[in-house]
Amino acid sequence: MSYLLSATCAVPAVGAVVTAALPAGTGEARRRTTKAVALAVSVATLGLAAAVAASFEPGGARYQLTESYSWIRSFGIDFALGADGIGTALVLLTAVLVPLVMLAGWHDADPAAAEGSFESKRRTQGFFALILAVEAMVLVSFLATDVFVFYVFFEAMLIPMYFLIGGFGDRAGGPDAARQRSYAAVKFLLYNLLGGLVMLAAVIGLYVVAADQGQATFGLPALTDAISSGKLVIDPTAQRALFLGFFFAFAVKAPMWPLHTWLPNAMGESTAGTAVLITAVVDKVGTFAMLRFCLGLFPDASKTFAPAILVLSLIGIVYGALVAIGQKDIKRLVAYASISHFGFIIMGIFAMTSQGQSGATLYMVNHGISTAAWMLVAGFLISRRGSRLIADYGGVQKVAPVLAGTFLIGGLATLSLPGLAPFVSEFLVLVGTFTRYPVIGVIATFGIVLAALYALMLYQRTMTGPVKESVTGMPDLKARELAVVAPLVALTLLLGVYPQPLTRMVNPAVDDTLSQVHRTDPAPVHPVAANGGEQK
Amino acid sequence: MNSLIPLLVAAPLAGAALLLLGGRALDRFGHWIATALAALSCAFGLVLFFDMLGRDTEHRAVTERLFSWIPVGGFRADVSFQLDQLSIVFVLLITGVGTLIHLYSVGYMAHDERRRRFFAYLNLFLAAMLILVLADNYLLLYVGWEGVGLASYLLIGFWQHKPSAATAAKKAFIVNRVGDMGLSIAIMLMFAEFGSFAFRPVFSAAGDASEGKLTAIALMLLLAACGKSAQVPLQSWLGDAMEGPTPVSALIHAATMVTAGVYLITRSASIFNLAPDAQTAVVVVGAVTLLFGAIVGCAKDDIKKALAGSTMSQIGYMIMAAGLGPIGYAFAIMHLVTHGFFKAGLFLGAGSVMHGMNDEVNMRHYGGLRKYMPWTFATFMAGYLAIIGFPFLSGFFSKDKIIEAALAKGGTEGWILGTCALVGAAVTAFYMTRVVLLTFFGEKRWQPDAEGHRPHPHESPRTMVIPMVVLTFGSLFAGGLFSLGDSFLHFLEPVTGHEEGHAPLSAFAVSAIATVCMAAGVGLAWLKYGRKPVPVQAPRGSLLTRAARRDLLQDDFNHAVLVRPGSALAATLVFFDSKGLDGFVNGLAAAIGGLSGRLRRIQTGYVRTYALSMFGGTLVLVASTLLMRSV
Amino acid sequence: MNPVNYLYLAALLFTIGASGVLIRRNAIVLFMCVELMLNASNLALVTFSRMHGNLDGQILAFFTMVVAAAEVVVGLAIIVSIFRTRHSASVDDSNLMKL
Amino acid sequence: MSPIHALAAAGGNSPSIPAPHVEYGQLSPMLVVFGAALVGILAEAFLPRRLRAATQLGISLAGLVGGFVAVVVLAAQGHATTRAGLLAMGSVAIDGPALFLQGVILLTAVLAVLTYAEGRLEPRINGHRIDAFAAQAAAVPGGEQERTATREGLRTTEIYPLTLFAVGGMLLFPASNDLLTMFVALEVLSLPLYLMCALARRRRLLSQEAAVKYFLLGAFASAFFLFGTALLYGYAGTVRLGEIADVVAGTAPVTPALAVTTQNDALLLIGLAMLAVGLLFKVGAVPFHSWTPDVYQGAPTPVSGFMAAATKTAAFGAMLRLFYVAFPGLRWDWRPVMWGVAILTMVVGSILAVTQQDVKRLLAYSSVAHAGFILTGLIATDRRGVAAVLFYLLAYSFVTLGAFAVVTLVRDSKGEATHLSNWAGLGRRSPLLAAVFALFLLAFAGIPLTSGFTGKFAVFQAAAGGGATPLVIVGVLSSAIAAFFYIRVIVLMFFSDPQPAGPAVAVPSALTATTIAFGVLVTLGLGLLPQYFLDLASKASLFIR
Repeated sequence: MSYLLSATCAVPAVGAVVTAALPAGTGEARRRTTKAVALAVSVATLGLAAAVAASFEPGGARYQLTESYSWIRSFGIDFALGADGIGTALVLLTAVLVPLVMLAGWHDADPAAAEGSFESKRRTQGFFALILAVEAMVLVSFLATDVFVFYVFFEAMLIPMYFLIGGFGDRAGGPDAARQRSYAAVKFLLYNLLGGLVMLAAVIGLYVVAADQGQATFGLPALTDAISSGKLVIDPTAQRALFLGFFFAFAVKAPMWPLHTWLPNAMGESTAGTAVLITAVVDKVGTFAMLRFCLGLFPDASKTFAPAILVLSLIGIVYGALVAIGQKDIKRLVAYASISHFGFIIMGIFAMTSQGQSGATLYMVNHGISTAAWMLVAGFLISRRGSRLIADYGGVQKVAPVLAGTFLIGGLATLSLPGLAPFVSEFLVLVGTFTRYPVIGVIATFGIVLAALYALMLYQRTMTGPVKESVTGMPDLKARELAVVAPLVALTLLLGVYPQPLTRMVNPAVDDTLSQVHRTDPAPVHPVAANGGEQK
Repeated sequence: MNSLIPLLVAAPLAGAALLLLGGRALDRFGHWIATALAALSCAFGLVLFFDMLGRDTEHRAVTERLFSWIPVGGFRADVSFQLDQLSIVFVLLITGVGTLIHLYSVGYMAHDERRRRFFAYLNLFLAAMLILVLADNYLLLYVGWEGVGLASYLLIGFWQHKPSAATAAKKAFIVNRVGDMGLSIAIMLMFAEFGSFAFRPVFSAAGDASEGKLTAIALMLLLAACGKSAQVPLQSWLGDAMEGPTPVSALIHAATMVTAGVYLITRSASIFNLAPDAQTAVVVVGAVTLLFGAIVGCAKDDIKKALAGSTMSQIGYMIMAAGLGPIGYAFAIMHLVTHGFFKAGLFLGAGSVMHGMNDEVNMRHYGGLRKYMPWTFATFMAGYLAIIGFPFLSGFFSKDKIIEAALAKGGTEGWILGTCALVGAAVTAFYMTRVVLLTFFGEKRWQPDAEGHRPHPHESPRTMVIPMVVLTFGSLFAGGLFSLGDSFLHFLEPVTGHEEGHAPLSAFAVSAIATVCMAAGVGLAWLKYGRKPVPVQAPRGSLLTRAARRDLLQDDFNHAVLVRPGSALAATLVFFDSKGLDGFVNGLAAAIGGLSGRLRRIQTGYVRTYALSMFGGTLVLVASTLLMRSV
Repeated sequence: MNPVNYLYLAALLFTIGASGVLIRRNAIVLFMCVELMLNASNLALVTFSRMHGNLDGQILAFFTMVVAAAEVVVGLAIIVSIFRTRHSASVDDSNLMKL
Repeated sequence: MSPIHALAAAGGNSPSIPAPHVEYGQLSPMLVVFGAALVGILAEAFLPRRLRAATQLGISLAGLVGGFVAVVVLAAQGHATTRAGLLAMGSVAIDGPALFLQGVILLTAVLAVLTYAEGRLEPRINGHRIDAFAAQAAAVPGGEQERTATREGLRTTEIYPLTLFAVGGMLLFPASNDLLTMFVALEVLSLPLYLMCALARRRRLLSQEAAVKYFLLGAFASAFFLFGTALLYGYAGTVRLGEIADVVAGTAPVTPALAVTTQNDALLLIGLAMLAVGLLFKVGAVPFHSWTPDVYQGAPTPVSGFMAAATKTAAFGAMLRLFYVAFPGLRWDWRPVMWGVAILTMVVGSILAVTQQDVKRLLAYSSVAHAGFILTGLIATDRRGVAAVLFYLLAYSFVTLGAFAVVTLVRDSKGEATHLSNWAGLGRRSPLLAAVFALFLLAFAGIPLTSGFTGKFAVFQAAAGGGATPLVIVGVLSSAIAAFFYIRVIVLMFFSDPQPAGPAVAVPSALTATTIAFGVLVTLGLGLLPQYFLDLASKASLFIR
């Protein structure tokens, strides 16, 4: 039994504790050591994650590098970890993003003069410790192969996230920023807590049902095997109820229309880095869990509800984009764009085709990267001017061309321009959906026009036109900020041109999931003799 | 030898990357790098061309597969290039004209501090356009398709500090997106139908598919073509696109990118041939656009916009030809090439004029420039004669062929199309003559510019003149060259297929009529603008003129039908989101709070109330226990 | 005589006591009403003890008296102390804490 | 047959009453505690003032720890499982649940007593350390007598023996195997508590009011309990839980009298209901909860903590025994009713807490809600349910104790600053304390990786297993509501700006610190590695009859 996975989760966890325990103090030197330690930890985690990806064999078993330690015998709970293609991809994403987020938020936790004497001396320590805590919990939930373990960390990660949102806003808020922020934080927590509690009921229900049939375990592989082998039969009504219980939690987390309203507040009020953590990392746990748990555990119910869910996600795609177009606040615009994107992800998952689901998985990764780039640059912009309002900007490209350029790239990635990573995933999702639900697929393609609208509108209004006096003398990206953006842009291009490393990893897992729900891709009407691109 | 194909793309791509990442260090000589790389790509193209000519007909098409791009289940997208007679024609046009325009831009953009970036974008465009024409499957084509869209977005909006430019750029991209939607749906349809979207398998299997499916695919492709090639109803962006620097207008919005739609339709011949309804749609679009563009061209005083209208109309010719099927494809391409030459030449000329007139674009402020910029005048005239189809110049051959083909369509349809084409020819002659007269003839109507500098017209630097001269040759002789023994036709035939149309009139008759129409147009223009002096302020003009000045109200239409309702919808949804959905959530929280506030009242603080609640509770408990037993 | 009548009496007493608690204001009286309820229970116990012919009930009654006595001690202590503070034994006066 | 029956059978004319046989060994936990209580009284009577506080603390700790050791020893000897049995002529049952709960109660009491002795919080009065309790309970608030008492730095050391008596009663309560013993235990644990409520040093009016309310309502409730006892006795002719069960099941030898009384189920059912009232009052279930907020608020905070933790534990123990030993046969009668009570308790408790402005009242309402959650476990009516309830009580006791201990530390010039507005920005000023309190709140809210979550999971799982799925759903929804106000406090502490003249956080002595630390330890321990205690609970989940 290798300890690679547990190490990958443990390093940030321990790092969080260490960082929190570092000597307090508002001195610049103290802060720098704190940041350095935290960054080092996150980089180490990245290394471990890379090791996981490296030692993962695409062809091999569904779950690899598995570990299992008995945790709560009374409830048949093991602390079981295992990496499958989907999980590994997302682990990589997380591990890549966290150091960048830290770097981007390097000064976000420096005590603000405004908060003066009451300012806690441990602010910096707290900020970076919380980020690491979130990372650790997210990693566990991506790797957990035990329903209970997943649930526990799925829920627990809310708390550090909550403190990140409520405790550290960007400095662009209005007079009642503090109130807005705590409102956003509470909203985030209550929404997700409600989802989590409903899921708790479902988790318990699942255990009871399973225990009645002699499968008293939370082990995901065991359960899925029992289900697909017919050893464990959940009667349709119960299965639907349980599915809804799970799905509700994930739909809130994802977030899926109409349960999305917490996201704009949370992303709007928190720092750009935190916003990225929310939309690019934490929310992915939701969509990831739909793919792994909803489909794996409740295949029939998933199929029953798939059409309804597809419609909701379709609404989400169009709705999110339209509302984004109507936004006045940069970060809220990005948030609604994300809602639209999550619509695509969920649609891909429940189209139940290999293209759809591989596309959805790639989408999670690519959306993470591209939105991170877009959001972080937006954050840099906002931190320079101290306002989130689109109207306060104009002609930035004149004074800060690099910033504008990277912002444009972020926007182009968001509207999934071919050649950039998001295009691959978005097109896969569309094709995957189209092959089974043509109408939905066609309507969804309107999303690409709307995406172009909000992305380019934002760019046009902030970056082009005559230089507003409010932005004159705005400095261009600093070295640190470039260091944040460059890898993201590079990844966006790389995965856009050569996504194979991901697809090779993801495809087998997706095929396994599809076999769990007993679905196969619809065959073409008039299949061509020679396969698509294969002509030497 | 095939390994050269990727290099075709790689060279300009490398240039773009180099210039964008290179930073200020490259400001001084970056543009020369870009030009060199464009030329290099052109050289590769020529090598490949002659290599191809060296092979016999059925071995001319070659495929170069680089790597598998997106493999998921049955979905296989490869990065794989296919070089056949059709694509090589485009390769040569793109790289050739591209190189010339790079050269021209060296002079034109000499004083722009962001020149390096401009050339980076130009290179980026070349790369994307080459991907578009070299792709061997629709998805890769899509990459090039949107790539050129991006390049055009960047270049139209190159002078971003001008709000008009930024808006025009965005408009172009978004209108194109609508077209792209068509392309992506077409690809999805193909995948669902054939399990593939690569040219060869799809075309080979096209026969099996139902006509309905094929029509759907074809119509979606047509939508895409309309977007890229500024055909009705997606034509509105091309006029505004003239906000970009003139070389851009010449290269992208005249010679190459806008003709991509024609390429797409021709390339998909095997699908269109099996979907007659779709073909009808294509010819209708083409015919309508050729008149639409021509009319707009007549009314514009902005020289570039006039030329833009002309472009629209000329592409209308090509689309119509392509819609005619095997009898038209080759001629569509032929006209595309010749048009590439003379329209590029005309734009460069226009640019040169503006260059000399402090970037004045209003033709009513020109006049009598022929003495001041002879080279420009000469080359412009050549282009002019070519486009109006002056006998035995490029336009003459290519356009007459299309008219013939239109008539050859046969029946009323044929007559209608033929008439449209002929009318178009006449109108073309009219507006082009108008341009020439307003610009180079008549008395000076020069006006001081915003800063009050009076213009001092002068001939442009050599870097700008040379390309114009070179293009002139194309404008003059390309057509003749291609038609010598129908060499061009036979060269393309293996790809596009060809069947002789049987026009109700003899070729000579057609040419004669066309020439007469042309003469009529010229004459009319001379009567209107040649004889009497031209007012500096545009007269109010007839209703049609006014409509035409406003691009026949296309923007007003879009604004009324799409933009305003759209933004209204967005606003409504924003409200609904905050007040509706979010309101519901907050309302729920408030409701619980209120309930709590109400329930608190029972906690009166009086012992006896508490005792009462206990007593009541007891009674209820007892009662319900008894009840449980009785039921 | 049928012992059941004693039960009715007991129930009556208990109810009187309970309603006394609900309607009277004076803490002492309230407390007396509680005592009345206890004694009602005692009566019931004794009756049942008789019906069942075993002594458990009577024993219970004795215990109850002891407990009641203890309760009186504690209760009066509290009530007296609060009376000395407020110069009133009305339970309605003491509602500083509410909601 | 108990000697009483023998007597009755003998027609009452044989004077020979055989001496009852009492297993002192197995009763030792209670005996030790009661003994310590008596010693405490003597100390109170004979020791000079200055020595008392320390001595009393010593005695109490000795008694409680001794009791705990005794419990552990008994458990080790297997009295919880194999050698579990009925003692003292069958009036006391020492078995798994009894010992488990006695252990919990004793530990809770130890920690509570530590907080009693905390002398660092109040400012010294001319050299005398003073604690949270009235200088002289008998003195009129604000009167001359009180002032002198305060000046002399008097302390109500009686609190210690009182606590010991209460603890003794609590130990007996879940172990009592007949209704008589249960009633006595109930009174023994209640009467001292009534007094302890009245002993607050500050805000004495509130304190006295709390006492009088608690006393009157408590007495009212016990009257119901007693009448219920009477009716059941009337029905079954016995007060032994086991024998009652037999009669209900119809397995008991039928005497003519029984033949008559068992005709009348009303006796049985009404009796059952009234007993339930008595117990539900103690656990603070709706609609018998109204005393909780007032009493918790008025009582001295350490006492509130002790009551909230220990009383609930004892009362639930008794309830479990009553329902599982005496009325398993009536499951179908009482379960639906309990469903109603549980749902009402969870929902009303959570909703009422939402708008509270006083920390102690907030905790009171939260304790009501928790009573509801525990009831769901009790309704499972199987061993898993018992184990779940036991575990929940363990987890809950220490969180509560810790939370109230934290409350004692947040003070301003007028003593404890319990109004929520005073807690604004606490996290900025003393992050550690705020973090600890936040941890406790999260445990109350049942966030994973805290003891609260494990407990909630256990009871809900038991309930679902017992087929009470709707209860579980109501449970999760009301926990969502409950989360709302716990979160509110956290927001207040961390995200809102402190008031300029806000309260200070007193630095406690090792005593309170120990309590809080222990609370944190248990909260995290039961959250992260609960297996051992879950095993313990499930081992101890079998009632002897």
